[in-house]
Amino acid sequence: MSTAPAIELKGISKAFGPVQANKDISIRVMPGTIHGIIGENGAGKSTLMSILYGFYKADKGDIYISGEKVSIPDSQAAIAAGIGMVFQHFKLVENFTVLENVILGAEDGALLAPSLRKARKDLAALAAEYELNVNPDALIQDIGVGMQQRVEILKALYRHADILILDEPTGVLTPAEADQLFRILHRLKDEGKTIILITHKLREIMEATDTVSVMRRGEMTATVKTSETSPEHLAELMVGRKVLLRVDKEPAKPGALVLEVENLRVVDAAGVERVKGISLEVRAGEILGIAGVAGNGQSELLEVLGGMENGTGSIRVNGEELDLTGKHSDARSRRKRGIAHVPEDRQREGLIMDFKAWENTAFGYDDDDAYQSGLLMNNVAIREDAEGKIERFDVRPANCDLEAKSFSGGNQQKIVLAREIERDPDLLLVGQPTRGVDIGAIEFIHQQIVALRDKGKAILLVSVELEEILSLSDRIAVIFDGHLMGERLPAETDEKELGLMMAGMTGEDT
Amino acid sequence: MDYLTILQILDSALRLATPLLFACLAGLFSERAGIFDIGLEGKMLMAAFFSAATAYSTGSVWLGLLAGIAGSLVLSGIHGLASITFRGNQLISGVAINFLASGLTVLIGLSWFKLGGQTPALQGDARFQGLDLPFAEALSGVPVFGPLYSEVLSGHTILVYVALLCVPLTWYVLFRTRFGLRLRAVGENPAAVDTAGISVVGLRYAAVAICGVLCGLAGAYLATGLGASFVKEMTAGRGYIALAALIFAKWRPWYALYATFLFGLLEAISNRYPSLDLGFVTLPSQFMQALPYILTVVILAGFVGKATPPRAGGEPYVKER
Amino acid sequence: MEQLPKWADLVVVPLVGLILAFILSMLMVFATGHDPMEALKLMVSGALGSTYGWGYTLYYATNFIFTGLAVAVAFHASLFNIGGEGQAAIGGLGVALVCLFIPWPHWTIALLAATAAAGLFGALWALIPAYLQAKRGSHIVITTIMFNFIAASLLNYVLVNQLRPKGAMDPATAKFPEPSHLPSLGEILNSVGIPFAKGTPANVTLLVALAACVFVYFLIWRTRLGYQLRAFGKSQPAAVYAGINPVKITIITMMISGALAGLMAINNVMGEAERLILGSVEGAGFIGIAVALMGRSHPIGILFSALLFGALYQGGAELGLWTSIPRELVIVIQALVILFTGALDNMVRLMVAKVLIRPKRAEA
Amino acid sequence: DPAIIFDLGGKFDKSFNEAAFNGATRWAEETGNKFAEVELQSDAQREQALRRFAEAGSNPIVMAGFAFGNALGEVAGDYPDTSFVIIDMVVDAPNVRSVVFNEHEGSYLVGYMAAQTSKTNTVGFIGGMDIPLIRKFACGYAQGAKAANPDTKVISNMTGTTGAAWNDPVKGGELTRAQISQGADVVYAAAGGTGLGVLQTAADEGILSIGVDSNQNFLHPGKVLTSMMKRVDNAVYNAMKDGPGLETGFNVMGLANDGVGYAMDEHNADLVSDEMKATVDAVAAKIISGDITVHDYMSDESCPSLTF
Ligand SMILES: Nc1ncnc2c1ncn2[C@@H]1O[C@H](COP(=O)(O)OP(=O)(O)OP(=O)(O)O)[C@@H](O)[C@H]1O
Ligand SMILES: Nc1ncnc2c1ncn2[C@@H]1O[C@H](COP(=O)(O)OP(=O)(O)OP(=O)(O)O)[C@@H](O)[C@H]1O
Ligand SMILES: [Mg+2]
Ligand SMILES: [Mg+2]
Repeated sequence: MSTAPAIELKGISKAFGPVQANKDISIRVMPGTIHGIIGENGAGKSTLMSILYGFYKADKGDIYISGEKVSIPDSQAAIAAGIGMVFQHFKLVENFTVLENVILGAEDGALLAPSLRKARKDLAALAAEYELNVNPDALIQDIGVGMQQRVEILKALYRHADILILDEPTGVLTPAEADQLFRILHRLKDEGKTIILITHKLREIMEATDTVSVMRRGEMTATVKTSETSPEHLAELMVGRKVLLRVDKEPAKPGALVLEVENLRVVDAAGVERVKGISLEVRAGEILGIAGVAGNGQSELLEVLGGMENGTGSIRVNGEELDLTGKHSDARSRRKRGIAHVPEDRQREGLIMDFKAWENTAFGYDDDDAYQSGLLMNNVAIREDAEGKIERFDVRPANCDLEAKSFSGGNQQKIVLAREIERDPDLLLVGQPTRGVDIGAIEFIHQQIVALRDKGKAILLVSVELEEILSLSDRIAVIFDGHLMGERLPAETDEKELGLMMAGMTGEDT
Repeated sequence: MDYLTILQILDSALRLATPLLFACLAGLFSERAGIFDIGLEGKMLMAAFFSAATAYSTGSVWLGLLAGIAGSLVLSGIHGLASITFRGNQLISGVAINFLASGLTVLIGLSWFKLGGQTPALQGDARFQGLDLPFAEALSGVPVFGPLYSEVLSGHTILVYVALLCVPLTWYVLFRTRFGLRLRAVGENPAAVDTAGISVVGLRYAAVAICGVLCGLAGAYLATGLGASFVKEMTAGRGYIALAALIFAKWRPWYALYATFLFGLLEAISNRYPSLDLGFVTLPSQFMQALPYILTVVILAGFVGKATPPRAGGEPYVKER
Repeated sequence: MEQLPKWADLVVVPLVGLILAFILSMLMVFATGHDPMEALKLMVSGALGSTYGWGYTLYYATNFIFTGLAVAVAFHASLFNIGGEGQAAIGGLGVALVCLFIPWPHWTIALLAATAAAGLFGALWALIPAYLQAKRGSHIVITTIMFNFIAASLLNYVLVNQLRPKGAMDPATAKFPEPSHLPSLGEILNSVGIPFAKGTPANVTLLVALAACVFVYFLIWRTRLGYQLRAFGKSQPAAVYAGINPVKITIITMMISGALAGLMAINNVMGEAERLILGSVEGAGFIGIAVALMGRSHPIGILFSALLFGALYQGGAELGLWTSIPRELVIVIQALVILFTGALDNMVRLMVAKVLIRPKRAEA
Repeated sequence: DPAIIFDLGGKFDKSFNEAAFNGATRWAEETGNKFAEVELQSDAQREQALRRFAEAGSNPIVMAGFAFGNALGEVAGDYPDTSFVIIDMVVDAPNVRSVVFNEHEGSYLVGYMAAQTSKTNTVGFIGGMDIPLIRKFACGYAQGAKAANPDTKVISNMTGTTGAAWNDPVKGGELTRAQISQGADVVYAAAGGTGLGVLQTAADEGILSIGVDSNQNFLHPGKVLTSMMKRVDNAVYNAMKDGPGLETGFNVMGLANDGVGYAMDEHNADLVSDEMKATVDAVAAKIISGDITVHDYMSDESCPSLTF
């Protein structure tokens, strides 16, 4: 006896103005399975799922849930149909507590107190059942992204979702957090729930899903059983060419000392010490990778080095002392010292999303002599420069008059990288270079970073992706609670050891 | 300054603070839901006119109050249409509403009463009368507290007490009810509300409507509580002061009470001391009149930290572009 | 929402909004028992039908250009300067001091000095709110509102007690000496052979206003300061990442904004009244908000919306002169124009899109 | 036809503009003729309105308010055949009639009455804005009050410093209460629309008030002691009646020629005893005869009886 698919989409099309985000897409997902969706940035994955969740309205097409045609004009209808969704960009109210976020829209009655009481109990039960522990009274803005994602999942479970959609859930998670997420997903699957998982990480697809669909430029190009495919094959389906899934690099040839950090301490605006006496050095021609669970001080480390934050201690670049608190502690002064910085959050910091691409290629370097003509800025020069960068870094679409926000995440990252790498810095600071970026772009970005190293530049890489750290770094330092736990060579360590160090256990303990 | 003077100043401050408090809470509801409103002034003015006009025509201040609220609600509707339905610029809409009210009130007033845009003076039941709180007489003899109760708290029109009650009520609604939770959420992150299956548009209209009702009360208080007729432009910038108070209060109900009371108090003091002889120099009346504003700036700079507005404030909610 | 072609967005939409506003206005004229067509004709021909009308329209427009630019520059750094009213008033004080107490040999030099003084005074009046916002986090909206009131009090004091000539009834300064009188637009144009009505208040300041538009254009889109200011306005964390000093940018932006508002004084104080009168700004600082928003904070947009408001003022004056239509109706018309071209523009856009795009679909 | 130009406050400002409007309306009703009128919205329109009316053939052209002084000075010479009448200001030109009022004299009288009536020996003054004209009112009032009773305390408040000061009855009411709490039991308002709030509050709180410009006794019968009449209406009425060729020159409207005075009617008959009326009339006679000199603030910009 064949059961009806839990979800069936037929002929879904959706256009945003001139952009055809989804073209006649059909898909079937059987109950009790995990279905993966992959595709390049901007392929239309999020759009499709948002339509299923009633966030966007499809221009054409039908939705069937458990064999019955339903209309999902808004999210309320989707929730009623048993669908829950964890968006790529979380839909949480930052200054609300976890509990408040969970009950929002699912309150029982007009007064809050009873709802909160009930939710607190239910949440405790859910937490116990799925190992989804969160502090119900913590404010969202105070908890890490991993926790925030738990809240999103709890929101869906609290609403008794039978179908759970997760859009790039692991983009911001640590390996341990990701592992735990997949354990939970399997639990849910075993309970008969249906899960749709969007991700750029082929390993996750291979490990977690039963079936997988590939999207390209708004179309569904293939749906295959996971057991019958391979990462290489999927990558090719996605990008349309062979993709190198491993970083290909020569051994490092470290040169002179470029960066020396001694006993660096950083206290944040709230008065909490985030970096507690870090010392490290990076030589020319090598990549030092900093591994660590988000929120352990690596962001602050990058910010102080990049001149966005004050600190105490000593930092020397090419033997010269940097100003850590005074007039020359700003980002501009850092750039003058040959430090380039690819920030962790490209949308909040690295780019002005409303600026055109060409304007963004001068961001932070607007005082460059090449960009001036008398009192004015030489927009012609900037634009020419931008066109070159966009071409060399293969930014798509290659139109420097588009605003940054209309590029996909991968291409936004390429713009930032082009700007920073082409400055030919002595020291490149890179934070989370491939977060949310598709595999085609990841390959390119990694190549560029390695190429810069091979030119004899020093690179400090911060990433929560252990895989990335392992494959890019020449040396790895692990950060925990504002301290460096120790250093390893990539060849002599593995994810397991690093994972333990990231959890605060020193190498000696293991 | 003797105790009696202090009491009198406090009494005056309470009266002066009331319209500001209503308007400030009105703005609070609207802005908490993410709709900025610099049209408080216009809505108050509209309400002042319609409450006075109706109270005069019907002889009932209560009908006047309803009409005032209705007048203010119409403008709220326009603001909602422009800024929620059509996702227009909320500031422009507010500016337009202020102009609209200042022109319309006089135009309609001219054609109804032929008194130069003013309404005839209200008498008897067409205006709110002072209420004596229970035991005001009896307690007035009690030292210190007695006069405070009978002089300062007692004897105001009912709207003053309504305004004061609105503070805990607003707090309760915002922080203890489902509606309040959703309202605050929609001002912080409308997408969260939307994906939780709640209508962003509906919530925002509700907030804007509440704003209209409260502005209606503010305007009615001016024309039928404190005053006894409508005079053109009689709001005299109070909507802007309420807006300042709202920011001062960091969008919180109790702080709104303190902020508006502070404004009332400073104005009462400058009323009481039109020019101040300090012995070595006499502060001119202009200085005393500017004093509330100067002190506001000083207090703001010295004691009040950064105020973070609701995150989604001022931005229309756009899903697709 | 459908994408409209750029020309439709820039021309058709505002035009349709304007027409809607006028249809409603004329209904109101009709409701108050007047002839709408006649009123409309009177307004349009009064404002634009003669060089005389232009002389007034341009005078008001000049004021609004300055205050509109002031608001716009601050907006680009996402600062909401509602203090144009006070800054323009204090700018007037600067102009008055310069014109009254320094004997200028020629108006050109006087104009330069007055421009500097007006800008400086306006900038200084914006400095305190800017400093407090940047350093202490005091919300600029409150402080600029407060500074409007404080400016009014200061001016009241200075004009009544200090600068008023003995025995004068007016809370105003004496008339500025002859050499500092600015040539009117009529005089300038007539001297180059272009006929233009004399005796209208539009004056050489209009050229300063146009120069200010050009200046603002270059400042915002062509200079490093403008680049940094816009970046700061769009994202403060990104500005810090780029090494832009938030305190410095806030203060400089607000001072430029204040200076632009202050410059209005050379038009109304030096060019028109030729003395400083109490309350001389007459709400132009607030109109500037509408002008800037409707002009989408772009100098060209501001130029047009300032012209529109100038024409409304002058057309309204003609209505007042020749009909018994109450002047408040003109305020209502202004309100409707702001509403339909500014706040409900998306509604109009939707209507236009329906007309423009549907048929195309059908053809395809 | 004659024309009249109202100042920025508008023709319904509860003050001189409104009085001027009333005078013009009276003339129109009596003669059945029409007059042109305009309410200004901007300072720049003063000259504009003058010229436009002059060119359109309006004659005479009457303007209410001292602020027209400069504009008329510019314009008058260009239209020698048009007669202009300016109120509250002197413009020296052959075709201009300048009408000024001795507000200080009228204010003196009502101040005198206020002090006589006051049981607390405290009287109040509420002005719209601190400008010379209002000081003139206040100064005469204070002198009168002190003349009636040297122990009288005069409290004076100005409403504000922006245009809103003339249209803020709420603040007017609050200032009245502040003065009452300082002991005032008669208040005199010279503050346009704001004054309505003063009179209202005085009536509510059971003290007496004094109206200004026109007869405001009727607003709260039995509660408005009197009104200081400034017969702008007469000035306008006369100007229009005199027609195009009117006699120009300097025209002082004082107590002597009924230009100012205090209002008596059925609404305040019970408040002003015959005895009091007789005293006041005697004082008025002395002012007219010159036995009493009322200090004009504008004469030397000082006020012996009140500090501002
Ligand atoms: N709200 C929107 N308005 C307009 N265009 C949009 C919107 N959302 C997405 N698009 C466009 O639709 C296309 C598909 O976007 P979508 O977000 O679905 O891609 P995706 O596959 O989820 O990409 P990613 O891997 O980066 O998450 C893109 O070209 C994008 O520019
Ligand atoms: N509201 C929108 N209007 C226009 N384009 C949009 C909108 N929202 C998203 N996009 C575009 O859709 C594509 C996918 O966007 P998405 O939100 O999935 O983020 P992303 O590009 O994957 O970046 P990241 O995952 O790093 O946040 C991008 O091209 C993005 O610019
Ligand atoms: Mg996506
Ligand atoms: Mg993405």
